[in-house]
Amino acid sequence: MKLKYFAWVAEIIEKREEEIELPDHVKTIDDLMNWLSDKNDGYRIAFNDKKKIKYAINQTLSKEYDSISRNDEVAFFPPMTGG
Amino acid sequence: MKLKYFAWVAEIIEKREEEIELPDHVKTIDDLMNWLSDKNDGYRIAFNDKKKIKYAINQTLSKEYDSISRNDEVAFFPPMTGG
Amino acid sequence: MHIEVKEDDFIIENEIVAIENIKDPDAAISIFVGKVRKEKKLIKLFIDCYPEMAENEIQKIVQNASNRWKLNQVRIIHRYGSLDPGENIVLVITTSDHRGDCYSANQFIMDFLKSEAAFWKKEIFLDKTKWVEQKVTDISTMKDWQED
Amino acid sequence: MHIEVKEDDFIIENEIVAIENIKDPDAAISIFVGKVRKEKKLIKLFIDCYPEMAENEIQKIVQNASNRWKLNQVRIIHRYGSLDPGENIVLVITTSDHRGDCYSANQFIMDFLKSEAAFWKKEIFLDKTKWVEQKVTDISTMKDWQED
Repeated sequence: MKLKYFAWVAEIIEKREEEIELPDHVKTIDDLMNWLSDKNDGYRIAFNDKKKIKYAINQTLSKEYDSISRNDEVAFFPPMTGG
Repeated sequence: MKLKYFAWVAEIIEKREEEIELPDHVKTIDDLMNWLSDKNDGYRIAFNDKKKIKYAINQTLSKEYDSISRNDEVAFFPPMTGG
Repeated sequence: MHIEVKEDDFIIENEIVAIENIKDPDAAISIFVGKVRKEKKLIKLFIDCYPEMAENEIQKIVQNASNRWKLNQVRIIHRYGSLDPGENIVLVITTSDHRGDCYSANQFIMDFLKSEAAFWKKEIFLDKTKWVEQKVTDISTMKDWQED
Repeated sequence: MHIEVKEDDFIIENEIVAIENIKDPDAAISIFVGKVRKEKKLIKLFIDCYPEMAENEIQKIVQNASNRWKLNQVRIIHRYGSLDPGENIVLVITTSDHRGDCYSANQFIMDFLKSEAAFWKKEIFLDKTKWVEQKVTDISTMKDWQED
């Protein structure tokens, strides 16, 4: 599964993207954040405050308990500030 | 006194501007329109429908009974359609 | 405030440069361009104008807009004379720190320009000519602002 | 509809020409340009971007605007990367037969671009760097449209 990170999320995780092997028990965005948070402090800090983070599945803004699968591209980022 | 005409008013009167000697009894815009209307058909037709004509004294939109004097510049024109 | 009533065309980019030569660039710029409508059989648009009066009135309109919104720069060009379909007629540029102000002020200025500035349009078609009449909707749009 | 998410700068005049190469000039053109604020000690603005997602979202925003107003052409450019104070960030051009439509649609598009398109701004000052936070007012401005 392809993961992408933007803005301060990318800075804290120190990656802009990565490929992961999705474990069978990781079924939602929320599962994915918990699983990644166990890996190291970067993820844990990035995903700590759920109000400050947003996520997209295949370039579409998604919700915490939306299902994910191996072929999805999941992205994590703060609220948008364009324009 | 300097008179100016614009748009279809100028076309009907067949002048864009003229200098006139203001008679003593002509004291308001309304007097002026009546006095000019007596001169010829052009003025009479132009000033006939008071709803279709507007006037300015010294480049300021004015009212029918506003006073005028020899040194004023008076203009007659239809409602504006700029922009 | 910069107001021009003239026959010559304008180039938007040059007008923005002119604004920014006076003052540092602002964060929000709203621009309106009005053009001669491309219409079947329309050959020319002739715009008559009372330039001294038009400039006075536009100044008052801009003054009123500046009293209502926080504006940094206002630049207005209104052309007159004989124009081809597709040619520029009017340019209104408003700049501010926040986009809401420059959008509202721009629209306010255009609404008043339509009915309060000394310009008159004549459409020259293949088979007739016609002085454009003031639209009831233009008057009501303008009055809407006064009820705010 | 033409949407570009890119690093390069734009020239307004060229974008209008591009629109008019597709279709005859329209009578009313509303343009918004957003620039990097000139601010004390601000050295650069860095804009991060998820281009595929940004383009998708802008398409949806334009689609919503087209459902609400009668628009002829919409052209949007949003830049990303490292920008100097005073540089262009965003361009929104909306054209229509009547000015009310293109003004409202333009403002609607900008309001949604601010909070729904995948861009993130980082301000680089002389003495610190700071990711810009989403403004409460930007969210409420956007929600105002939904209550219409």
